[in-house]
Amino acid sequence: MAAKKKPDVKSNAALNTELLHAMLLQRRFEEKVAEAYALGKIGGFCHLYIGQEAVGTGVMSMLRPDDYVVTTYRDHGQALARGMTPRSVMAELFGRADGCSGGKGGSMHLFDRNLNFLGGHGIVGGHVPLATGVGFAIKYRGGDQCIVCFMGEAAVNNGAFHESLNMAGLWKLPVIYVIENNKYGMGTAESRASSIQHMYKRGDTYSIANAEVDGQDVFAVRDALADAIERARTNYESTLLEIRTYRFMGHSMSDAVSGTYRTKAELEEYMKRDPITLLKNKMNAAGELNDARLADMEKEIAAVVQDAWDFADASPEPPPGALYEDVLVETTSDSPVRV
Amino acid sequence: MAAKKKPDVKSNAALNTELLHAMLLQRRFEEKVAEAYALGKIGGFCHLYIGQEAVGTGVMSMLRPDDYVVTTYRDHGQALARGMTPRSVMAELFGRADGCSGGKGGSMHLFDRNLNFLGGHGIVGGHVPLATGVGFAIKYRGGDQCIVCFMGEAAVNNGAFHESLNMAGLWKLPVIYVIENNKYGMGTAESRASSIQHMYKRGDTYSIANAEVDGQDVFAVRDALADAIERARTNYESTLLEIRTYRFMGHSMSDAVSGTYRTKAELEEYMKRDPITLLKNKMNAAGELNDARLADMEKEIAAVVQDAWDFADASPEPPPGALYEDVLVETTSDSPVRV
Amino acid sequence: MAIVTYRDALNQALREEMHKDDRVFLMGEEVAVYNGAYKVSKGLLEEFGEMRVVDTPITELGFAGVGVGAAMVGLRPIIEFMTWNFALLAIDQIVNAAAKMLYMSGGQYNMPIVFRGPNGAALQLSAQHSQAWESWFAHIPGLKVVAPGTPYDAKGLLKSAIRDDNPVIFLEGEMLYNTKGEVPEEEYVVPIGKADLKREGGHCSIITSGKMVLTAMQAADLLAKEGIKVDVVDLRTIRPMDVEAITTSVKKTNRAVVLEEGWEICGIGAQVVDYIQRDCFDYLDAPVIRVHQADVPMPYAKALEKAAKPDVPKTIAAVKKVMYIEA
Amino acid sequence: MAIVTYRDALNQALREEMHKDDRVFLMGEEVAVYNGAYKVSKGLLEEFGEMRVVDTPITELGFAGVGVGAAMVGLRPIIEFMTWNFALLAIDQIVNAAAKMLYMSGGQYNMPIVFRGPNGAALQLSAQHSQAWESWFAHIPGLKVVAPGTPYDAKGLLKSAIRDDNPVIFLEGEMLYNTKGEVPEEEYVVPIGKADLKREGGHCSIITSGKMVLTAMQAADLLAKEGIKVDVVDLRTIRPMDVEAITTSVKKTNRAVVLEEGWEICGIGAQVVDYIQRDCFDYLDAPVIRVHQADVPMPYAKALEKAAKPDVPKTIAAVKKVMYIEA
Ligand SMILES: Cc1ncc(C[n+]2csc(CCOP(=O)(O)OP(=O)(O)O)c2C)c(N)n1
Ligand SMILES: Cc1ncc(C[n+]2csc(CCOP(=O)(O)OP(=O)(O)O)c2C)c(N)n1
Ligand SMILES: [Mg+2]
Ligand SMILES: [Mg+2]
Repeated sequence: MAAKKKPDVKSNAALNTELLHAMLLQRRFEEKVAEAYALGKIGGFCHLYIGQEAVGTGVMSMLRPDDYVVTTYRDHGQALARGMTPRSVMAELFGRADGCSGGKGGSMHLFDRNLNFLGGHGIVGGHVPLATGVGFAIKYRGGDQCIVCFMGEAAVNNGAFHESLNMAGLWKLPVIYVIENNKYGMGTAESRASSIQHMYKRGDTYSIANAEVDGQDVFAVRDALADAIERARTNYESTLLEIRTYRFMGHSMSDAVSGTYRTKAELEEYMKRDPITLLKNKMNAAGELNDARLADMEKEIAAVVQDAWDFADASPEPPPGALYEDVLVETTSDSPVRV
Repeated sequence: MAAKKKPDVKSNAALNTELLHAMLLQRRFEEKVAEAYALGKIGGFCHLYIGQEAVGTGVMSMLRPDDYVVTTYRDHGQALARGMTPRSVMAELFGRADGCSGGKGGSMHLFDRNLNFLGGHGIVGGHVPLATGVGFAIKYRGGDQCIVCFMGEAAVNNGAFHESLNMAGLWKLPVIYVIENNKYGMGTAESRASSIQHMYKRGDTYSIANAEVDGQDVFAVRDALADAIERARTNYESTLLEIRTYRFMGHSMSDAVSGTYRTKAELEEYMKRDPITLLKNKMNAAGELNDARLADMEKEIAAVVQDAWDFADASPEPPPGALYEDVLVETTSDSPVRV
Repeated sequence: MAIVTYRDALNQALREEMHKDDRVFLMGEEVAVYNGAYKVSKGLLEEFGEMRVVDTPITELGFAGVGVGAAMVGLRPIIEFMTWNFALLAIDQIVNAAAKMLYMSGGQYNMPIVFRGPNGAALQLSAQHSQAWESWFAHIPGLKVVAPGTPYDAKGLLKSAIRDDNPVIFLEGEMLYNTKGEVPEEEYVVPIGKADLKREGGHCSIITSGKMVLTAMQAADLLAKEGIKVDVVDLRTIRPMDVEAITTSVKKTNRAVVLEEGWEICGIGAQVVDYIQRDCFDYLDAPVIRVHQADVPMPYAKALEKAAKPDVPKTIAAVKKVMYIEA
Repeated sequence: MAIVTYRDALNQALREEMHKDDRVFLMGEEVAVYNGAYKVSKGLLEEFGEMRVVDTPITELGFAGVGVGAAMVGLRPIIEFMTWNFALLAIDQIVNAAAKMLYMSGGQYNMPIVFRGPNGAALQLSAQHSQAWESWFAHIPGLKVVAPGTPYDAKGLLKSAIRDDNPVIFLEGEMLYNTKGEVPEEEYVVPIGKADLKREGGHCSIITSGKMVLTAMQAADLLAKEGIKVDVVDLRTIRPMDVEAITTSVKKTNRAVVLEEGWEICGIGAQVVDYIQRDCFDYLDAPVIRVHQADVPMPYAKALEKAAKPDVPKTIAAVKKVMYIEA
């Protein structure tokens, strides 16, 4: 698919500062999460976003509030980038009543209805049909929103992906499928799981526009989104983006940072393209940032993250009665519904 | 994928007569099946192969006895082409003890272990992973067989197809995936179900060789198979063939021949390329066939098919005790196994 | 009241609810152009257009998930499985997405979706096409499971299911589509969660649902001729189950037979037995007996298939056995 | 005897059987290079090479079917699901292909395949990752279902499962992998289909399996201190179930508690109750009581999760209740 002419996505100091702030917040938040996990404040599976911040940040920065987002278990960074508060995310990770999912979802299942954040989901590939359904609903109602569906590159081999893209291509739905290709699905390198090298090309067999994007460069991500969003809003067309990135941590908190499946050398090589460093350098070069301003930002973020921790720690456990709540609702379509 | 140089698949009178015989047998057999179904001798779902005979016949004519075949519910013609007797197939359709599956499988589940005919299967797409597993087993044992997996064009949209081809392309397995594109999945035209026009091209995204084939021309099918078989035997490589054909009957016995989803005119247009007529014409032109010889062949086949009916009709119902047999075997790997 | 087939009763329910609420749409294989594999959706494409009556590729996992996604953002999908056998491919979406979304999201995303289609065996469709899944779905919290046995219940329950803000598994029967019964002209619904005492006897309770309601009623007729009068408790909804209706009947009759279409092990009957022994322990005059499919995959051959299926004679035998009457 | 973890016991079984029979191979996500998500397959890649220890893409439906196909032509696959939660995607292959192939083919194609992996809840993995599927698989004729609770049984049953010519669903427990127990140095197998009376009491029977065996044993210890002595019947195999072992115990104790990890409705416990009321009707001094997961998707929050799970206190309370002892 030939890419359309790039819309004019300007970079400017204020925007760049915002982007940097968002990415730094995610980074420091995740570091804090790791700390809390080590202390047993957070349990279960916990997948950090460190190294991939430019993807979620770039994507979210292009969306409207009435657009939709759905993602995987690796959802903390994206939740923050979408505007969920560090407090509500941290409280969820702590399993507390003030968490964004009332403490019932945990790390893998962050939801925020007010932000059209349709959840982190735990089954690889399982949320891709949901995104397709949201795209269907948008078109059904004649709206001009879009939905972004984040997934790891390993999800692309799953049948749910294929079935979804076929429908999206066939029916023309405003879905932006974002593959975050961080090179590994747990311990399995992309090339050991996927029979195609450049997976964005899979779009071709679904008549879906597609492109490869540098995921360490937040501006490249924004540019790609601009194209995709235009296709979605104006023509109900889907896009498949392969955004190449890298995770700097283990797959989850129970996985070593480097292990049998990748070398420390490889990791170090990729860490040279830390998306935050790249943005900082750019801003430094443009005179948009200096050490003092960065230090201020770090300080402010540290406080925000600490506040999130304190808030989460003080938040009560969900009451015992919550166990049996939210299994079913009592309402019917004759009762008021929340749409 | 560039097609390799065509091996020399000769056409000759003896071979052509064999092919014609095979195709005519399938045609007359299926006509008899329709009769038996109308009389209530056959029950359940029953999908005829009429119009598609050149595909199964061409494919089977190229295989070795130790190769494998697996297919869908539309399996009568292929079973015969593979060498199953009209008696054992008809008896199965009649639900009798002498049927190839002991009367337990019926029309959709013809099996013959002696012919490596691994069954008709009823879940669209469900047998595609099985074929992939057989390919894995062949390679595991270092053999040089191949497996042919027949499927309808509608199966190609299913996740099982995608997952299978990804593994076959990744691991290099000797599987020949044969899409019989008869333009419809039940009442749904290909273009209403699939977001890609030339579905053989899907092979590209799995690094699997692929080609489009005229499925009404038994020689074209044979040529395509020759290439595919060579890839499988020599390099453990898979092939995806889209063999274009047409079904002259309804989807199953309970579906009208033409209906809301296709016109009579379209049907008649396609029936002009009846694979049997095409072969007859060719043989006539080459002086390999004349009316008398054809009449003899028809007569012989009519007798064979009638014999199959009589045999099936006389075959006993499976004994009541069979109900509880074949749920589990009693053996373990310490006991003799049938491999 | 009009006499209407089960098929047409469902069709009426679909049509009426689609008129009432334009968020309701129908999606599945062959539901539109083909008018439904079993013609349940006949005429709907013409009436509501292709955005609301949607033919899908053969991708159960995918289109079930499309329904779930659409339901999350406010539509009210009805997802038709051509048969429930094929829904095995979509189990992950039904169980891991639809049933859990409300809970995982802490109450934010409810799931007004209906999954429907024919369940269980028809005639000689053999092993892969003859499966009854009620006990599987009944196992899952977050789902409602409905299995109407008559046209009246089919229409009334489907309307309730479509209006329900929870995911409802709606189990029809290919063998029921042509059956007829009274259906009121005027609007009505049948509430989810309420059993129906389809026949009042007193000597023994037959507890059943779905396709087996007919079987139970026929057995009851024949038993009545021998002077044996049975209660037929039609569960109608399998989850949540109307336990009170069961125990009320059993406390009166002191004997129970549970009749279900599916397999024995961990079937619906096992659960009903558990409810009965728990609540009617001191009332039971005999162990509860269950009638169900033979514990084998469904065979194709006609006589074997018949032997495998629960039926009227087996039900009668069970009632007599539970009443200690020599056959 | 050596003291070995449940994980290592499984690893030994895999290694020994792979040595014994080169048709046996292991396939699944992360089983090779990563040594297994839970390290059950540690060292096997190195020992047996990449043709016999095979990492797959995340395509449960596909690779389960690859196993089924390979089994049809004479290999003996062991398919690992990283957890059984993900096996929902492969249900069609397990149920419609593996379980039915022998029957549909009239006895021609048997199915020597093992599907294995951790089942049920670990700690705070929330709704999509904390499901116990034994009752679903037990429902299906054509499958065997095994759920060992100790290292000894795990090793012996896995060896039996690998040698079995039928499809075996092998349910392990993430929470069990680190538990330790005696495992003989010499070769042994544990037969499929035989329960084990893990503890002899006499006042009440606790019938259980898998992960819950530990819970039952701990409850039994505490109850013993109060003078209440229970039988612990470890089913070990869930399908086919050793009904005789259950009824023998209950006929002796006249009281039963069924303890299972999964949900209540149509759970294993329901079936066990049915067997008991059928065969021990005149022996029972009280209704059978069941202990199981709360009828909700598993919540993440620690305290809620604890409240949702069956545990020692709930088991003790059930035993006392069935014995009419005030708590
Ligand atoms: C269907 C399914 N199979 C297996 C898993 C276990 N699992 C969780 S994450 C993961 C790797 C996914 O990799 P990728 O899609 O690349 O995403 P990433 O973790 O790299 O962000 C696996 C195998 C799962 N959650 N769902
Ligand atoms: C998973 C699944 N969904 C639906 C069906 C019902 N069904 C049987 S055949 C068929 C159409 C298949 O079309 P195609 O693959 O093109 O094969 P053809 O019948 O044309 O040979 C459908 C929808 C099924 N058997 N399996
Ligand atoms: Mg990845
Ligand atoms: Mg077709």
